[in-house]
This record gives sequence, structure tokens and C-alpha cells, in this order.
Amino acid sequence: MATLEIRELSVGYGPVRALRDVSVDVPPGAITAVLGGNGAGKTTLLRAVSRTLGFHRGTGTGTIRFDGRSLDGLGPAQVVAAGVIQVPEGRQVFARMTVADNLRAGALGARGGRKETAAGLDRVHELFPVLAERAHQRAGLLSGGEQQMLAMGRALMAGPRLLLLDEPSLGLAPLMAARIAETIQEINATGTSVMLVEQNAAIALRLASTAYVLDVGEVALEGPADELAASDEVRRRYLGVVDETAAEDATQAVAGPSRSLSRWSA
Amino acid sequence: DTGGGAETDKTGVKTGEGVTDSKITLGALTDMTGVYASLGKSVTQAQQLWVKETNAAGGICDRQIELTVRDHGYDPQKAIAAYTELEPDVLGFAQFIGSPFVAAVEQRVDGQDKGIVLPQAWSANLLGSEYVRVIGATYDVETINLIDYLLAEKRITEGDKIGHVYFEGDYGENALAGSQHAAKEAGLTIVEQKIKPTDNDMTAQVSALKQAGVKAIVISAGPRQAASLVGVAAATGFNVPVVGNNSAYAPQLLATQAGKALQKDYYIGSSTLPIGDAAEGPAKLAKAYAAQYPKDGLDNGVIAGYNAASVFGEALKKACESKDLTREGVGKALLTIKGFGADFGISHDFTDPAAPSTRETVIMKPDAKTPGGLKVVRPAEVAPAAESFASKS
Amino acid sequence: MTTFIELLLGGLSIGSVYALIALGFVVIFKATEVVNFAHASLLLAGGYVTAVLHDDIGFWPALGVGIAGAAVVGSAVEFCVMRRYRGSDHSVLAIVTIGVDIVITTELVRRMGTEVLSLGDPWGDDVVTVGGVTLAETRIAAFVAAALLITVFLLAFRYTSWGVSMRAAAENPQTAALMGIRLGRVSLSAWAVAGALAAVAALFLTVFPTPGLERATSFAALKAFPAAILGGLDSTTGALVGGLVVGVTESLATGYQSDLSFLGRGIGDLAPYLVMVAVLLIRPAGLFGTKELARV
Amino acid sequence: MSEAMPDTAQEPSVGPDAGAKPAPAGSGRTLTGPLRSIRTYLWLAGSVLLLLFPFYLDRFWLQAGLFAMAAAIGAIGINLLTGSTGQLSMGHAFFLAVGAYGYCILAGESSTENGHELSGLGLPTWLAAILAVLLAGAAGGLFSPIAGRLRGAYLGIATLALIFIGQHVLFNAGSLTGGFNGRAVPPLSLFGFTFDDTEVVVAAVPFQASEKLWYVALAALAFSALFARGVLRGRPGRALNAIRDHRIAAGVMGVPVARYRAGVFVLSSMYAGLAGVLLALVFQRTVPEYFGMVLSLEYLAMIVIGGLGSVAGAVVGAAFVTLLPQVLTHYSDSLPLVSAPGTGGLTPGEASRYLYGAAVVAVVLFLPGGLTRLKKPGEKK
Amino acid sequence: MTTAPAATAPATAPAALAVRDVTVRFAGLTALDAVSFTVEPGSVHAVIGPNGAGKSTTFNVLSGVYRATSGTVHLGSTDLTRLAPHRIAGLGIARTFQNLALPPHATVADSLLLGRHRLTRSGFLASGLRLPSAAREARLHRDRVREIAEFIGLEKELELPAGILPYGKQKLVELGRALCMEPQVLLLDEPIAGMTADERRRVAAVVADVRDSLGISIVLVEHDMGVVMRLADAVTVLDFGRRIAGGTPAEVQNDPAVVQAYLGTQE
Ligand SMILES: Nc1ncnc2c1ncn2[C@@H]1O[C@H](COP(=O)(O)OP(=O)(O)OP(=O)(O)O)[C@@H](O)[C@H]1O
Ligand SMILES: Nc1ncnc2c1ncn2[C@@H]1O[C@H](COP(=O)(O)OP(=O)(O)OP(=O)(O)O)[C@@H](O)[C@H]1O
Ligand SMILES: CC(C)C[C@H](N)C(=O)O
Ligand SMILES: [Mg+2]
Ligand SMILES: [Mg+2]
Repeated sequence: MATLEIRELSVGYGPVRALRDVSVDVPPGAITAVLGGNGAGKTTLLRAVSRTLGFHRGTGTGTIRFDGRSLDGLGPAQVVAAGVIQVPEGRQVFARMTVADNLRAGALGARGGRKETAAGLDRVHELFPVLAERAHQRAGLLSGGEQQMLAMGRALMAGPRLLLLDEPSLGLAPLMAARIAETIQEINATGTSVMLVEQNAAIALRLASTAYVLDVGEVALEGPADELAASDEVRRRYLGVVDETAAEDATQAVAGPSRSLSRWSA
Repeated sequence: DTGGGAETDKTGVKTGEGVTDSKITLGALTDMTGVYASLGKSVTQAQQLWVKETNAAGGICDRQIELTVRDHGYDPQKAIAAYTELEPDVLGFAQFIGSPFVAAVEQRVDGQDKGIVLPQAWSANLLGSEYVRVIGATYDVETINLIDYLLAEKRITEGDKIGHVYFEGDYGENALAGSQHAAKEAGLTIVEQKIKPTDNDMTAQVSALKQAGVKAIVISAGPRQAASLVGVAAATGFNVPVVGNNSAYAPQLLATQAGKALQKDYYIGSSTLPIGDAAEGPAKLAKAYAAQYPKDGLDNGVIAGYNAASVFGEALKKACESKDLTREGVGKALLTIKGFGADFGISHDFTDPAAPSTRETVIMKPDAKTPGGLKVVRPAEVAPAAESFASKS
Repeated sequence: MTTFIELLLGGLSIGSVYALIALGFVVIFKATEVVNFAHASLLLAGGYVTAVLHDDIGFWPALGVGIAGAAVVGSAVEFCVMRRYRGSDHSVLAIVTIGVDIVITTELVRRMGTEVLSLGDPWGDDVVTVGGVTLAETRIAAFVAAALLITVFLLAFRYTSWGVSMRAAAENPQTAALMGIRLGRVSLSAWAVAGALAAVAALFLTVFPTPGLERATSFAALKAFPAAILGGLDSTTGALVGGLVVGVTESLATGYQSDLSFLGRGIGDLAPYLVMVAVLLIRPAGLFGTKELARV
Repeated sequence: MSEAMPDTAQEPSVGPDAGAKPAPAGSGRTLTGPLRSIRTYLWLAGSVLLLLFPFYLDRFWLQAGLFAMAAAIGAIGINLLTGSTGQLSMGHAFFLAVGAYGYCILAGESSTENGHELSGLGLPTWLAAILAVLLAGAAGGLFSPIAGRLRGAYLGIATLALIFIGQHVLFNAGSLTGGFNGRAVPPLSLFGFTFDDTEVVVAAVPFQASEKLWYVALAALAFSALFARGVLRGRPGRALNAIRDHRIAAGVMGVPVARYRAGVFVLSSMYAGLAGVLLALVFQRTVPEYFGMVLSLEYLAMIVIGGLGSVAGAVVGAAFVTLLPQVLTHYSDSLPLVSAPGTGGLTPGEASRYLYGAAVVAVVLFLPGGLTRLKKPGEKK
Repeated sequence: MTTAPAATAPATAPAALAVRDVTVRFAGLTALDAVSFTVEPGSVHAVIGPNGAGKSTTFNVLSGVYRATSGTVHLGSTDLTRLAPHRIAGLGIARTFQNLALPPHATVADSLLLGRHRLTRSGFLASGLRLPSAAREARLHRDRVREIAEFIGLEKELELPAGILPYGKQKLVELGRALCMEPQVLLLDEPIAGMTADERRRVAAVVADVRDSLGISIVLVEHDMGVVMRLADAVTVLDFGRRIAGGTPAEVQNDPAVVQAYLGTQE
């Protein structure tokens, strides 16, 4: 049975409906990708799993089960204790704490003891050497990408059983993005299931075995990643195909939404 | 509204604000939740006791006395508001704690309201008004008498230095005026140490005075500061006599670390006998008060309050005789009172608004055994320096 | 010269009391980034419990209960009030603590009435004299306690996960929660600790040379504000240094006030604030406080 | 979202919610027709009522009202600083003092009051009032090196210094301040009309200082409130919020951060100064003890109770905090469980402190936006 | 205290932005090491490089957030090197932030209006007294804000608090806020990070439109090579704070150093 199963999940923020009857499965040891445009509800979905909707005055209905155990009514900390670790959107490093302390914070949710933590730290450091170099720099002073690495490393410190990634490649240079991709595969290989929210659909679909496409709060498409990758819809909206056209659009601004802006004179 | 609306009752007594055919209403602006809470509580309860007794004895001028109390918690805004609130409905104020606030309303009192106000404060700055009348020696006079006591006891002599630790504000600075006068007269030098009511630890002051080589210390501050000062001085083997004004002592201190030291060489001046005194006046009051408020301890606030109330009562009686219970009437009556209050060991003379009602001071000493924690060491006396001293410049 | 030494030592000794109080502010600030104006009332609570109990159960047990009591009050404040405001802006929370302070203080002052309560400490008014300079034993005890506690917390913050969780929770609650940090527990513990510290501070603030615990004691706690700030609101070391600086400044300004009389007398209370302002002009985050991040 | 800061620059009761939380979509500034007209009527009725008070209330209530209005002005000022710029200030009482004493010194004649040589410039009182406000602003300006650089709590405590400096000066600069005695406050006079206790009968109602001053205060308050709203809803308001929410970004957007921080500090000082002048006129004598820290804290309490960042909030909060104790003491006899002082039991003084403390806590708890949010239900945490 | 820095209406031909030997050091590390490049007027100049190469630092220097340890930055003839951020903004240099820097509770409209700060006058007095001048100004600029919002497709979100918008939209708001400054030079730090392909297309188009219709210079930091290669007229490549390559996209793309340090051998 599925490691993580989400059934008929609906979430609203006050009047705003962010998710409608969303059902998602993350099979054990698999990587599941969730695609979708801005405001599709991807982050909301992860918030619902980690039970941090409360911080945004969001409320949800439906059931979320992890290893058959219902997560409803648990606090974020308990979800973490269960082994569900999230890398939040937009890095969210503890800016005023040192890099080292950020990693220690990550280890707080770990179930393992000192030894595991130490091992985890070494692993993170070899993945992202810069984090070792900057151990005593305040995280807020890191570059965007470095912060993204820190956020990733911080989550790994917790020794997750299910890893929720909200746009892990955000702001990463191509090389580093590729590196992250490998990492995700490695982690997954060691038996950690992964739920991957990615804008970089190319990477996402390459890594994932199954994928879901959210569109304004509902599951528009779902299925094996390779099949989706083949579908026109996905190719057009989420895959590299676009970039060529984007170029033309860009160069001789013809794209639908764009019109020209008169110069301001006053 | 200066008693203009005065009418005359059947017995031909003219009446005005705060007086009906059956009732005379007095106000009390006190502090029961602020810095002077302990004083305020005793004074107020003593005055309520006086009201009870007076009414039991048939009231004054066939009228029952009523005391309306407002607690301003030593907050100027509340104090002024309370005055404004009560002023139209009371004949006068038997109590007003907080000399700054008294000063603040003085204009109104003299200018239009013209109701008697008896502050529980002894600052000479309050003198000079026909209606705001300080009962007892002002802090300056009191201080002169205290220093005189030290001289008389040969604890200090011409040429000595004495320290004066005093509160910022009218209380301390008025006392300082006194000590400076006394020093001039007796050829002493004053070493000043000004403090704020929030200072509770007198260590630094003591070391400073010690280094200055003072032979005695005057303290014009609150009880806490006195306790700390005396305690530290004693503990550091700096054995000089310390004298303090009436506001610089509270019996509660005897229970503290400083208790021992206080009973050694500390003296307090006041314009009444201590509540624990054997004399008939204090004894009777102590008994009645203890009966009325068994839970509450005795202190000199009790006498101060009771005394003030009875002064007001006396004025009312006199005003009644001259058939004029309007504010002017009572004001005039008060101006005729002299030689009053002997049963508390001092006779007051209210005929001169510019002078304190007495220049005498009783010197007392903390003593755990007597109720109220004070015993007399020198009965009421006026120092020559105090006689000559003119409070107001 | 001895004056100077005596004033200096006197200042250091009272300073260590301020340091203890300041430490209380620091703990709360680290854990919640809120300036806790209710600290004075916690202090009063701790002192009160100790004071009423020491006659019956003896000083040390009473102190123990007092510390526990203050810790409980602190936790109660967190649980009943602060917890409900998570996510509110920090200055609002600071102001909320003012409200809390008023309520607690009013209640305690009501109970205390006009009494001056002694805490029944073992040191009494004993003093030790070294080279013509006398020091109250209570103050030596205070100094030791302050140094000890502050070291403990320095280590705790740096090396325990408690410290990390505390800072994380303070800086970004949501992400802290995502790290498995139990926000409730963290802030609760912080408030409990602050309460306990307040009780200890209360002890040294009310024993000799000060007469005892009474309604005005909480005002004295104010002196810890400049201490906490000039040291740096989020630095334990800062609390110690700040406390000592304030104590010494105050003591010297008082002792030499006759030489400073051109400034008007009684600048004892003022001086610490002047020093504080001077420090802040040069170091806007205090001597040891963490500077504002300047990166986007 | 720990930097969450109340939204500001909004009309008292409309506008996106002032609580530390995003407004639900839709709650725009725009108001539907009927609602608006209802409000205008309410405003009208309210103003008329206010204008009529002096004819019906006695001096005590008028004075209470005057205190409240003065406080309201001061509260609006500190709300500009704390509510809209996120700069905590505990030095507000100092600037009230500058206003109050400034007025006395500028307007008062040189004289001798019990022992103190008082110097005064004897300017026309209306001019003195204006100058006093400017003086307070200048005092704020002097502090701007600090106000411009410090943030939040640090500024808050730093401004505490002002209180102590202020008190020290008030007590020690005798020749200007009258020391502990304070100074007599020269009554304001405009176009030959003097706002003092000399009785003027208007419609069979004797007008004394309080009655006359009432209208001055009302005018001052109205002006202050409108001015503040203009500022908050305009360009400066946006700049201030930007500084509060993201200092660096604000600078990059072209906002001179230090200048604006200092600027708003000066402005709020001027508000305090105006409040000070009014208070002085009501007190008729300055009392140094008054301008202490407790006063500053009360002002902070006011803006939280009323609603951070909103002008109406400041006014409501000020009224609440100043009137509560008065009402309680006044009706202490008729209130349950509150007993007159000296009779044992809960004294009105204590009762009002409990209530006031609890109010600060409760209001923020149940109405995150302060009392002024009462009208916008359906917003629970 | 109430006047804003003088608005400089964008000159038809904006000046060149010249970065000369800029070095930035922080305790122990050199974030920028004698970096030089010139942004030709009206061109799109991309700055690329691995994470931590110094791109945002460059932006921070250009916008006055950081002081260059040495080196100079000139806009035309004016030296920006030591100017405060608001002065630089006053000269018409606008930027977006890599990590969002939007007030979460202010409405999008207000955020955009903040962008107009440098172009507007009314200070405390004018706004407080609601002088007609202030009112007129406000109207004028609100209209322009709406215009810009429509241009980038935010018209529907204008009255919402920025904080509740999805990440991608918030990035758009930042872009809009920068545009509202009517800049001569627009610094975009990863404007399309976190967007889906077609969203990228739209924003890319917007950027192109901006350059074409306003003729302003744009400095672009972006990791999406596809977009960079096609939008940029010139590219500067940084690595470990050093400029390791520069030139046309084509040149750069095939530069082995760049491939080795940044692009990797892409599939
Ligand atoms: N705190 C909030 N309050 C109100 N509405 C919110 C809040 N957070 C998100 N929303 C709304 O919920 C919807 C989904 O937002 P969400 O952040 O989940 O989208 P997303 O798929 O993560 O977008 P992106 O790819 O840009 O991150 C959006 O319409 C957004 O406006
Ligand atoms: N204020 C600072 N203090 C210390 N180090 C800093 C500071 N600002 C930046 N750095 C360091 O300088 C280096 C360059 O940072 P920068 O943000 O410019 O990188 P970047 O090119 O923007 O990378 P990314 O693409 O990940 O955003 C990084 O290693 C960063 O840690
Ligand atoms: C000590 C006090 C009872 C007298 C003091 N002057 C006052 O303010 O009232
Ligand atoms: Mg998202
Ligand atoms: Mg960057």
C-alpha cells in the first residue's frame, strides 16, 4: 500500500479555494512529481501534508495517510517525527543563524542518535562543500543558490522517510540543478520516497516515476511520468519545447499577453 | 461657584457646597495604590474613624459628617480629575496626598473654589494660602529641629560636616532649605546627596558621605531609603547618628534586615506624638483604631490623618457657632483656631496662613516594643534657629 | 582613591543584580524576539512567594518554591497569553506584556499591601572588608550567582539543541515547525526559565542593602533595561557586561555627584541611560548584539 | 510571516484589515453606497453630539473628555511611529513635556513663584502654542541620529533615556521649569478671547475653562486626525510601511530610510507636543511627575487597544484608557465588587488597573486589529 | 525631510552603465574580484555564473546596498560607487530581488505605488493637508500603476495583499514595482525562477517588450540558459567573483571555461 495517500483533499484560505478534491499517491520508494502553474496549489498541497496550513489561516478537508496512519490532527512537529520532511518553497533558511546551526536545526527532527547526525552532516558537506566552507557564516548572507543548498541539506539532516521538495532547483545553476537531481535519485535509492514539486518539468519528469499536473487547484492530469512527458499538453506548457518559441515570442514580441508599454512622461 | 449659591437653613446657618440640612460632605484625595499607599491607607482609615466617632457623638452642627474618598494612586491626572470631580459637592478636603498635585490646584482653590484643603504633606511651598493649610511643622522647620537635636546631644559641633540625603522634589528640597539654614546658624557644612524615589540602595551614597567624613546624616526621603542608608552605614561600621523627617520612617521597617540598625542610632522628627505614646490622646486613638481595623498596623499616618480631620472638625464647630457653614465661613473659622491639638503633644496655630501651624518637633526613635514602632526621645520643642526661620523666601 | 575602589566594587556588585534581571530579558528575547515588560512582575511574584514561605519552611526551600512559583507564573503567561498571539508583530507582543505586567503586579501589590517583606536570606547584613573596602556578602553572592547562571546559559544557548530550537523558533516559526521543533514547548520553557531567573534576581534585588520586597521593588527592575540593551538584547554576555556597566556608572555618578553637580544633582539614575545612548550611537545593536542582516 | 505587520494608512473603519494578517480577497477600500451613507450619518451625529457636550456635561466629565482628546492626539502621533513604521517609542512622555513646558516658557511672563526665578518670553499664547509644537518637533529632530539608526525594541528602550533625561531637566532646570513646583500655565487666548475660568454665559450655560477649551481640543483633534490620515494614505505612509516591512528594499525603491525614520519621529514628537500643550492648558499647572514612563506606556497601550496603525484606533484607544479609570472611580459606589477606598475590598484604583491591563491583553487577543475592528466580524484566528 | 530625490525622466537614449574593476570583500572572502563590464544603452545584458559567483553581489553594488571595496560604477558620467541606495534609485536604476522583498500585507497596488516614490513629490505636509497637488499626483500615478499592472498581467491582483499570491505572481509584482520606477536601467535578479515554461515565455516576452518599447537597458541574472541566450544582447560570466568570459550569447555558450564552470555538458 502507498506510503503517502492523499484523498479528496480540499483546502481554502478564507474565501480563496486553493485545492479541490485532490487525491495523490506517493508509492513507497518512488519519486512522484507534481507539476502546475503559479497558484495551481502545489505549495498548498505540501502545506497540507506537513500540516502548516494553520500558519496561513488555511483550512482543509479530506484525509492524508502516511504508512496507513492518518496525519489529520497531528502537529507539524509530529509529522516530522513520523519522518515526513519538507524543503519549503523559497529556501526559508534561518537567516540570522550560522550555516552550522541551520543544519543542527534540521537534525532536531531526526530520529537517529548522535552517530546518524554526524554521518548525515558529513554526507551533506560532501554534497554541498560550500556549506562546510561557510559553516560559521550567517545563513542570510549566503547567495540564493547556496541558501537553496542549505535548505536541501537541512532537510537531509533529519533522515527523512518521505521527502517533500518544493521547487528544489529554484535558482540553481544548471550544474548544481543537475547535481540536486542526482542527489534526489541517490536519496530515493536509499529507500526514501520523494514528492517533488518542480517548475523545471524536464528534470521532474525525468526523475519521477509517476506525475500529477495540478491546474487551479484540481488534478488535471496524472499517470506515469514518461507518458505525461509525451503528452502535448505537458510538452507545450511544461517542457523545453516552449523555450524555442519563448525565444521568438521574446525577440519579436508577438506573444498573446504581451503588449507594449508607452513611455512615461511627466 | 464660590459659595455664591449660599442659602440659609431654619436654624439660620448659612450653607453652601457640600452642606445640606442633615449632612456635611468632606473630600479626601488619597493614595492607596501608589507610592504613598501606606501613608494614604492609615490617614484615610483614621479619618473615617474620626467621622464615625464624630457622627456617633451627634455630628457637627446637627449634621452628620460624610467623607468621600478618591484614590488617585499618586497619578497627577487622576488626582486633578478627582479634585474636579469632588470639588462641587464637598465643603472642603480633609486630606490631599501629593503635594505636587496640591500645588497644581492651589490657584483654583485660592481663586474660585475657596474650600479648605488639608494636604498630607509638609512642604513649605504649600504655605501662604488661606485655604491650603499645612498641619504641623514644614519639612524645613522639622529638619532644623532635627539638626538642633544633634547639636543639643553634642553629636555634632560647629565646624562639622553633616550629610543630607534628600529626595528630588518639594519634600527633599524643602528639607534641604532647612538643613542649609541650620548649618549656617551652627557653622556646619552640608554634604548633599540627592536621590530619586526609585533608588533603594544607598550604598554609593554612604560611601560618598563616609569619604566626605560627615559626622551625622540627615535623610529626607522615604522609609525604604532610610532603612537602606542606616543599614548600610551600620554594616560598614560607619557609626554616625542619622536623623530623618516624618516621612522617612515606617514601622514595617523594623521587620527587615535594617531593623536592628534603625533602633540603634536613628531619630525621626514629627509634629505629633507617636501613635504608641502613653499620653492620653495617642493611646485612646490607638485603641479605637486597633478595634476598628484589627488587621492593620499602627503608624504615624493614623495620628496625622486623625489630627487633620479633627482640625477640620474644629473649624466646622467654630463656623457653626458663627452660623456660617459656607466655604468662606469655615475658612474664616479656621483662621481663628489657635492652641489646638494639645492631646497629640503639639499645639497648632492657624491664624497665619504664611506660617506653618507649629514650629515644634517631637524627636522619636524607632522601637520594636512600642506599637507604631516609635518612642519619644525629646518632647515637642522649637529650635531657636527654627523660630527665626522664615519658610517662604 | 579608596572611594573610587569602593564605588567601583559597589557598582559591580549591584551591577551583577542588574545582569541577572537583564538575563531574563535576553532569554525571552532570544526565544520570541519580544521585549518582555512583564519581567518585573515575574520578579515580584518570585520574591513574594519566597518572602511568605521562608518563615515556615526555611530560606532555601522557600527560595526553591519561589523559583518554581515564578517559573509557573511565567509559563502561565506564555500559555494563556503569548501563545495565542503567535505570528503577531513583535511590538504588539511587547505591548501585550505591558498589559500582563499591570495585571500581575496589581494583584501582587494588593496582596503585599503596605508591608515590606524580608526574604529571610542567610547573609543578613554581613559584610566583608578587604583593604578598607567593605562589600555586602549578599552582593558577593549576587555576583557569583550572576556569573554562574550567565555562563550556564551561554553554554546552553551555544551547545544545546534547546538553544538552537529557541533561536530557530524565534526567527521563523513556520520553518522551525517544519524542522520538528515544538514551538509551544520552546516558548513555554523560555518563559519558565525567565520566571525562574526573575525569582533569583528578586532575591538579590530585595536583600540587604535594600530594605526588602515591596510594591516599589518592580521599579528597580527597570534599571535592567539599559543593561540588556547596551549589552545587546540577544546576548547573554551582553547581559552581564551591560549589567556591570550600568551598576558602575550609576554608582560612580552617585558617589561623585558633588563633583558633577553642574549637571544637576542626582544624575545617578540618568547616567546609565546616557551611557546606553552613547553606546547605541556607535553600535545600534548593543555591544554584543547580533547586527541586522544587510543582504538581499 | 513573523515580520507580519498590521496594515496601515487606512480609513478608521474601512479598508483592508489592520490586524496582523492578510485581508481576505475582496475587502477592498471601496464601500458600497448605503453603507457609506450610513457611516456619514453616524459621523454627523457624532460630531453634533461632541459639539453639544459642553452645554450638558459638568466640569468633571468635560475635563475627562479633554484629557481623552489630548491623549488621542498624542496616541495618533505614536501610532505613526510604532504602528506604521514599526519603531517602538517609550519616550513619548518626554515630548509631551516639551510641548507643555515649552508653551509655559514661551507664553509665560518672567516671574517669581515660591522661591523660583521663572523666566518666560511672554509671547502671545496662540503663537506660543504653535512654537511649542515646533519645539517638540525640534527635540525629536535632535534625537534623530538615534531615531534614524535604531530599530524596533532598541529604539524603544533607547527612548526610555529621554524620559529620565526629561524628568531630570524638569526637576533641575528650576528657572525654566519651576522644578518640582511646575509652572503656572498661562491661559490660551485667541483674538482677544481667553480660555480661562472667567465665566462667560452661553445659552444660559456658564462657560469656564473646560467648556471653552473643549472646542479648542476638538478642533485640534480633528485637524490632527485628518492630517495623520492624509499622511498615512499618501506617499509618506507607503514609504513608512515599506521601511517597516523591508528596510533595504525600501531604500532601493528610492526611500531615504534614515530621513523618513527621523522624519516620522519628528512628526510624532510634534503630535506629542500638541497633546502636551493641551494637557497643560487643562491642568492649568505643569506637574513634573506626570511626564514619567507610566505615561509613555499608557500611550503604547492606547494604540494597541485601539488598533495599531489606524488613526481611529488611536482615538478610540486613548478614550478607553483615559476614561476607564474615571468612570470606574466615579461609579465605584454603584459598581459591584468595587468598594470605596478605605472600606477594604477591591478599590476602584485597583479595579481599573486590572481592567486596563486585561483590556490590553484581551483586545489584542480577540480583536487583533484593536477596538476599531469591532465592526468587521468574521475574522477569527 | 519631505522632499523626494529629483525624478529624472528617462532620456530617450539612456546612458551606458559602466562597471570598472569592482571588488567586494567580506570577512575572509572575496565576492567580487576586479569585475568589469559595460551595459550598452538599450541592451539586455545577462550576468550568469554558478551559485555564489557574485551576481547578486554585483546587483547589490549597482543598487548601493553594498559598497564596493574598490572599483567604480558609472551611469553615463555620474559616479554611483559611493551613493546611497535611494540616490541611485533616484537616478533611475531599479531592481528586483532574488529572494522576494515584498511587504506581505500591503496590497499589490500599494507595492507598485511605492515604486513611484522617486517620481512623486508630496511629502508629509502636502499629504497631511491633502493639498490639491498631492491629490492630482496620486490620481496621475494610480492610473500609470494600473497601466503597468495590465502590461504585466496583474490587473486582477491589484487589490490583494501581495503576501497571499503564489510565488510566481509575487515575482511578477516585484518586476512591476521595478517598472513603476520608470527606470533607465532595470536590474532583474532571476525574474523567471519558479515559473512554468509558458509563464516564463510570458515574462520573457514582457522583458523584451520593456526593452523595445521603453528602450531602457536591462541587466539580467538568470539560470535559465534558454531564455538568457535568446534575450541577451551580451553576456558576462562570473565564477568565484571573477569575470571568466564575456561576449555575445553564442560566443559565451561555446566558451569551454563557461561550459566547464557553469553549463556543464547539457543533454
Ligand atoms: N496565505 C494565503 N492566503 C490566501 N490565499 C493563499 C495563501 N497562500 C496561497 N494562496 C492561494 O492559494 C492558491 C494556491 O497557492 P500555492 O502557493 O499553493 O500555488 P503554487 O502552485 O505553489 O504556486 P507557485 O508555483 O507560484 O508556488 C493561489 O491562488 C494563492 O493565491
Ligand atoms: N553580506 C555578505 N557577507 C558575507 N558574504 C557574502 C555577503 N553577500 C554575499 N556573500 C557571499 O558572496 C558570494 C557571492 O554571493 P552572490 O549572492 O553574489 O552569489 P550569486 O552569484 O547571486 O549566486 P546565486 O546564483 O546563488 O544567487 C557568496 O558566496 C555569498 O556567500
Ligand atoms: C512624603 C509625602 C507624604 C509628602 C510628599 N511631599 C508628597 O508628595 O505628598
Ligand atoms: Mg509554490
Ligand atoms: Mg543571487
